[in-house]
Amino acid sequence: MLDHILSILIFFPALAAMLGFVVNKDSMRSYGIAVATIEFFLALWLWFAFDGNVSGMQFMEQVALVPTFGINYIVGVDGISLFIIILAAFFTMIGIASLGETKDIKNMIITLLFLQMTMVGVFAALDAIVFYVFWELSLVPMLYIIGAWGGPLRIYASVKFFLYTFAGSLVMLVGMLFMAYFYYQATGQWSFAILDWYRLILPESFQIWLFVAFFIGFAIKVPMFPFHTWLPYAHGQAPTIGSVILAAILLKMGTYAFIRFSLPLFPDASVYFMYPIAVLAIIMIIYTAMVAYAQKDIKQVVAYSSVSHMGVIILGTFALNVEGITGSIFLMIAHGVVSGALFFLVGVIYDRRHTKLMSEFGGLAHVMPRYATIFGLMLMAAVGLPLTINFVGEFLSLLGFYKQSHILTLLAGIAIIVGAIYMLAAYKKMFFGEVTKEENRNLPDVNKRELLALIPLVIITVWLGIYPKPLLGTINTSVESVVQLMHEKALSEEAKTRIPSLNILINKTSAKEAH
Amino acid sequence: MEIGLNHYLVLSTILFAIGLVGVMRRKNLLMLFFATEILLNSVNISFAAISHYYGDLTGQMFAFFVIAIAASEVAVGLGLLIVWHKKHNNIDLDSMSTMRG
Amino acid sequence: MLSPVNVSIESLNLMTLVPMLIPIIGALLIIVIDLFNSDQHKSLYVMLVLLVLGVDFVALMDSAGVFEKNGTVMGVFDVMLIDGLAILSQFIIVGASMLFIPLALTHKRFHEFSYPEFFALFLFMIAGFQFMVATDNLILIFVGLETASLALYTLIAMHNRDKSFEAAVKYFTMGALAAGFFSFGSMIFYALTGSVEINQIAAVLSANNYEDIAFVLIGVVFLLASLGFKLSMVPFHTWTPDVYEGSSAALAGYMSIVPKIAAFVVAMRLFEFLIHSGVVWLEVILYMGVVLTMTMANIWALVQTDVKRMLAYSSISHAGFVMAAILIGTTQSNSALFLYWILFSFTNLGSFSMLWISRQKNLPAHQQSDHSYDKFAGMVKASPVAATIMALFMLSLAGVPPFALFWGKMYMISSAITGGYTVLALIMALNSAIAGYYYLKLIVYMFMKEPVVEYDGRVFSANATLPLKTIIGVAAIGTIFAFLAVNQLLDFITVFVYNSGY
Amino acid sequence: MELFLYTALFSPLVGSLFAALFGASPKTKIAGIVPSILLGVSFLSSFILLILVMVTGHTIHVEMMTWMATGDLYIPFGFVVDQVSVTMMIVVTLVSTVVHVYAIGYMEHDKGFNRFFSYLSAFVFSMMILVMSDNFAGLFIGWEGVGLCSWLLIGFWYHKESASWAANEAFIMNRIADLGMLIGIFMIYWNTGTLQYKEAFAVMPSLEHDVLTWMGIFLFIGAMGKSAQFPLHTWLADAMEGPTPVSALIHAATMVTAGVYLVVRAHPLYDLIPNVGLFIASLGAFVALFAASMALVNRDMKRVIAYSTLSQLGYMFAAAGLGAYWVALFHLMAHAFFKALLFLGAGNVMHAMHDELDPFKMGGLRKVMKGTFVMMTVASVALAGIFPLAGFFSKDLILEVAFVEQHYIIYTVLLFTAGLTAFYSFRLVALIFHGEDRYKLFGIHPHEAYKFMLVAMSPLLILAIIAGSLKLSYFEMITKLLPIIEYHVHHPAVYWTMIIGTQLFVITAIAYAYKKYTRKDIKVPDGTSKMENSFVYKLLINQYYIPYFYETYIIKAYRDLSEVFWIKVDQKIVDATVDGIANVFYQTGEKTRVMQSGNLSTMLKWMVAGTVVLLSLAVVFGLAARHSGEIKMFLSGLGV
Repeated sequence: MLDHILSILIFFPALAAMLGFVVNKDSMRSYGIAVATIEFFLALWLWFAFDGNVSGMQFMEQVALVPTFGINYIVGVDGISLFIIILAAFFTMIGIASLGETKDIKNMIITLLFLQMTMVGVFAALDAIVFYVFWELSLVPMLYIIGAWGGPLRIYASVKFFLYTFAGSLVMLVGMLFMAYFYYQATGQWSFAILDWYRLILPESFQIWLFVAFFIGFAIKVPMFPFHTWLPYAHGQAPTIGSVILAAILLKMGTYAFIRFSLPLFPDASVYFMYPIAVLAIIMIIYTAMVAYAQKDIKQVVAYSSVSHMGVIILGTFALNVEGITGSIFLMIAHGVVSGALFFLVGVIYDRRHTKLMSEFGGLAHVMPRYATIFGLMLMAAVGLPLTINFVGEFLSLLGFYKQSHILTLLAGIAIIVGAIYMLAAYKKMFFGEVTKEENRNLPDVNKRELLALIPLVIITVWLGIYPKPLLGTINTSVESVVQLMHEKALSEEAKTRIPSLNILINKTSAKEAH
Repeated sequence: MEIGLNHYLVLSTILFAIGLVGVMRRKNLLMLFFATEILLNSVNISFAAISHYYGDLTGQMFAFFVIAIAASEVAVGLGLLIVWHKKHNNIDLDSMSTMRG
Repeated sequence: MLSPVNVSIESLNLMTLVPMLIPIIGALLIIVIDLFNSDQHKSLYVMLVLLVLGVDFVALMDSAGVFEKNGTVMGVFDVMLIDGLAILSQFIIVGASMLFIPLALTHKRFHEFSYPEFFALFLFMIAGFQFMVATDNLILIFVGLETASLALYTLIAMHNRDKSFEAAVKYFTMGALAAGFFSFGSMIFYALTGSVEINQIAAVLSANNYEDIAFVLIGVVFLLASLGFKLSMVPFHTWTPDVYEGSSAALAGYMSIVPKIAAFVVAMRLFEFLIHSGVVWLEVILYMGVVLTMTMANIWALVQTDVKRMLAYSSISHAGFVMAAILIGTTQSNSALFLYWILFSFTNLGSFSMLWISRQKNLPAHQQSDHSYDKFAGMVKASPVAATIMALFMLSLAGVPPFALFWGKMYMISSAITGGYTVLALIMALNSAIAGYYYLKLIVYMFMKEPVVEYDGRVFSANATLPLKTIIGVAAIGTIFAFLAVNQLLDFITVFVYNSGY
Repeated sequence: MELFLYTALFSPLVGSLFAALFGASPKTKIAGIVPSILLGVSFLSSFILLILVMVTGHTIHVEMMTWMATGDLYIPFGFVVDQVSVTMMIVVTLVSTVVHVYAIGYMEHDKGFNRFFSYLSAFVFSMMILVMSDNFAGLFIGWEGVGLCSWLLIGFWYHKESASWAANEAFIMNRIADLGMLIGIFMIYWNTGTLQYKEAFAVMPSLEHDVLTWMGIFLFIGAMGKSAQFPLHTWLADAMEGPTPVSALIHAATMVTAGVYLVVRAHPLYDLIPNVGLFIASLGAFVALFAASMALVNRDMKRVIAYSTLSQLGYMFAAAGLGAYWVALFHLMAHAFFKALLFLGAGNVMHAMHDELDPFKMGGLRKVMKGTFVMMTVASVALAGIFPLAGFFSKDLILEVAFVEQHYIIYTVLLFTAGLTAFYSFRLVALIFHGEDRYKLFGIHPHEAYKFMLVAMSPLLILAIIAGSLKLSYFEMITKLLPIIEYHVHHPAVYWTMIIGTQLFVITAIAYAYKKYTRKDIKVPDGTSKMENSFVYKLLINQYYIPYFYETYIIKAYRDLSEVFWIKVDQKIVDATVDGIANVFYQTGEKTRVMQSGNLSTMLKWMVAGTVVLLSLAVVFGLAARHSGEIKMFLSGLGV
């Protein structure tokens, strides 16, 4: 069973979703929780069986799909993708478990399970087309979640989300097809297997064009400035569960893809574009943080803060060294946990008051002390307080990038200031002061169902903040091989110096297995 | 003046142009059909002439087929025209614009 | 004094005619049956047609076997040309027709199906298209084209509504003009080369090194105009939306597939040798045509309020997309064309059939047209399964993987890249994004809007019967599980295209 | 020994968590008592460690576990007890134990009693991490941890707008500085390859001077935030919104001195870059004067003490900047004792006066609050630096340092500041405890604080008195780690002149303050007196208009810019562009759909038009092909 664990992880939720059509409406919640829990334990089993000392792909499976054209269903997992897969399973589980009173709950759960398939699929795929399939497919359930359960502007938001991402990824598809064509020219065979592509060394000019093509797809997904405007709408309109999954997992697809595709495939272009991207990342960090500060709606604050944090992830990725990339991967997980939790928290208050405007609140700390405490903790995690999960990632990302540019790191570091400004201001508006609105005086504190989702997140936030080693070690191993690969593939002198050599032997066997 | 191939071709082109203008200008469906007939028959002249010029029969064969097709077109076209006329009591092109956009 | 001609029966290779003869015989059979015993139920004719087409399909498989063994076969005074393209396109023509004809077995009674002539004409039309693709003789192409077209005009008109007459007249008139263009174009080539066979024309032209390039171009212009009309390339497309709107949804779906594949094959035969001989002008014009067709059709589709009309524009756009294959002109692109079209026929026929089963007999008072978007608002509440299937077709048309059309799109874009048309590849990709909007619009209406009028679920299957549902099921399955078949299809198509020299 | 280390470190955490358990339940004494006891335990352990370090001269170093490890980076949770950290541990645990016990009384009637102790103990834990860590990352954990606790505690009474505002201000200002610190840490890592103090400092001498300079500057920026140095000083005065025990512990004795600790800890670095040291010293001297001047006129008891703290921090930086690290540390310690005492005394007064802070509304309190009166007077004497109290030994030493190092400007400034210090301290004492009972006008009935609170304060009182006598033994211990530099004015005549002169100057200032503020006709100022309308007074009472400047030109500008970014840029430009692109397509569709007029005639015309266009293109192209040679010639004639 372990040989096929990835396929099981991918398709089990989809199968369960199909069967879910038969399940009675009233039992649907239990069914969803059961399925998601099984999936989560499968994911944990994957972690358990995963060998953290191996840098290459593990649990690889390969099935021919369109062999004539080099498309095969190849899945595998390494330290980079492992934890995001687990995170996806985890968030689906607590997401379903914490679903409140929702209309059409059956459709919602079925959609979520389909979404889970696509999420796990994206992170496990080792074939560009399979990756693309899941990447695009993930849009559909999300579209439905936003469009069917969202706020007043839900249709605009969902369509914008879909089309924007769709347009970007089509450009990416062109890039992928080009890449495959290069591979075909070089070897006489079509292949979309990423591990095959890794061995291809492209001339710098081609790298640059392809990098741009991939970049557009990824950047919209991340979303990077100036492609970010779909996100506030999507978050603003989506139901809580949608926002949570979107922030926690879907956005990570973009940053993950940078590490999976852009860096190892185009090392020279990565170096070439390092500064422009870093500048974009810094604009993302500071500009969106300022925009977040200007928001009136708490959910928009969290949404923009997401963009701001993604900037740090991008920066860490383009540090092009082990510290930075490891940091950015860790930050992906951290940001998933923290922003997911923040969206949950916003959902809690929305369920009670049906408004997200901060001016409607104030003094909630009196009324809902437990809620205020958890919110405060997550807020501190979001501003990157040490010993919370976010700090590890942010610290490493910035540390890594410092090697590349001092000034830019200094600018990016402003994140810790501006982040504190909008977060604290928002917290103050909502929780401090006297209770001014009569409606708020008798709000119930977080209930058991909500705690079920929040407590695990709190635990993870603190636990991984204090003891990130189990993750960092595994991530590190895989990242080292990526960096070494990049160094070896780099053509230009500058790239060779920018990307450090680690003098380790990368595990070539995994690449060979692809054939 | 000897009449050569070019003269036939020019005649044919002129007729074709007349047909085209007719197709564009006519608002009466029946007249429009006439214009299309002119189009097809202008081509027939050329085919016959070229066929003669090359001394093979292909062109004439083509011309025959064109004639045949023109005839069947007339059959179908007139059928449609009659039905339309029955329903609307006119055969004006401008009356046919319920579908647009 | 003509010298006697000795022609042996063997050298005529009459077997090449069999696939065309079968539907003709079938059509005659239907007429004969009607002659002796009218007032037969339409199901008899539907099944007869299906049978005939089935036989035709088997005959085609036979030809395919012959082609695989012996390669291209000429026959009947070298008029017939049975190469890979001919066989592949006939497969599509016959296959799509087989998917179409059961759609006649509707729940509501429609005028056209009560006439046996409808079925006879249908078979004649198929024969016409088959002739059109299985020859490189301009005369036969012309004859096939006109046979099919005339039959088609009649089929449209038989729907017996105001709009269908209007559609038929429009289609017919423009078709007549296009016929004029075609014959004029053929005439120019005949004048230039003394031949009406494409092979010969190509040979002669390259032998005299394209001396009269200006006249060649003029000839190309006329042929392009007439084929452009058939393929509904901008600006020769204007008939398409009106005709689709005027005809029944089922027939509209059919029209978006079968006549076009026939025209594509002709275009391939005509234009590719020109492009390969370095007629840059044609390349430029086709490039512009492709881009214009794709983009403008997409843009017009954006603003439609009727789903059928939207789908009409979408079909134009898809045709433009596929037209790129002829511009690129590599084996991969030509294979992509067939792959695309096969996958497209499943999806598009499926989506038109979805409109077909929701068709009421008469237009309800609150509706502007038969299939306005408003009608589908909130469909998921009334009939979730139908809505899901419709959404599936829309996603496939938009090119969302892993549904059928994605594979076609991907392969097509890849062929553009391989052929060196990178910018074109990008334009194609971005057009898919624009197209996403209007497909999405329908999904939005079905899944996210509240119903305008409270329907019960029956509205969306007003016209449904088991055969219709079966066809939709087949289309849906084909759409979803296309990825399993892509490899075989691709292998098969590539062999056929490659061995035909394209 | 590790046991003591861990006990010292983790007892406060346990205390904090214990109190947190009662976080949501109603106030219970136990939530205050247990953390206090645990802090006592922590203090005892620290004391044992101090003895150990003093006696044996050994230091203790443990690595508990790995925190982060990736690439070449390796950061453990490592702790070191050496002469410097043990000093800080003693100061921290002692003052916090006192403050905890005191707070049991002080916070008695507060709803958030349990919460308060949880935060306060958490603060102590963070502070312990800060001082005990053996690497910069660990230091940063503590650094941010104390920042968090400071935020929580300043904003403890969160229902007050001013409190939560002050909390946020403190946090954000500290964050600005933390960025500098973070960059400093990055520099250290990439230049030395490690963040462990020992190894990093070992490599530093071999680094380029520029690099070291920047490193020093960035680390110092971090220190400036925590220690509220100019221009990041405004938060400290506003932080007085927090409960008074918090002010005593965090904003007087411990957290604000973390900056000094950092400079002392990084002395191997600052030794290499004397220029930066001089800058630090100059800034310190400036802040000393600057803060003292603001304290002169302020009418908020706690703020006066806060400015005094700021001023004393300036002294410490002056010393540290001049290389006299041990002197800085010594003053830090002495200052912690008497300043905490002063604050706690002020807390008693506040309680007595029902949270009235304006000393002009008090007066004559010595009659009702004997104990507090004695303690605050002693603390003020110590602060003023009168022999033989603690301040005399530590502060005069700093003056000597400046003198010996021949930085006469710094010396002069510091000397002058000493006079100001004496003046404002006794202005406060005089206004509160002497003169008429002005409070009666406001109908307040003051009472002395609980006995146990006074008892709790007594260790500080004793230390404020005797700390100076520990100088020699302390010197002996600390110089095992810090550079041995004896600052002695070698000429006895000069030495004695300086000492006596300073003492006289200070005493004069005290006397003047007494004379001025014990008069019977002192009234609550109402803004009409001549002095209050003088420019200098206005400048000082408005804190040199710096908060105003920040409010108008930074905070407001930031807010406005944020609005602009959101509404003008994000919505009107970025998003509008995206929607604009979509709209272009849509509008094109709307505009051109008229092409499809539905009229057959038009359709036919389109077809013909298309053909004609193609034809003309073909003709042009054909002609061009036929005459390509001529065209080329024509074009070359045009010079194309």
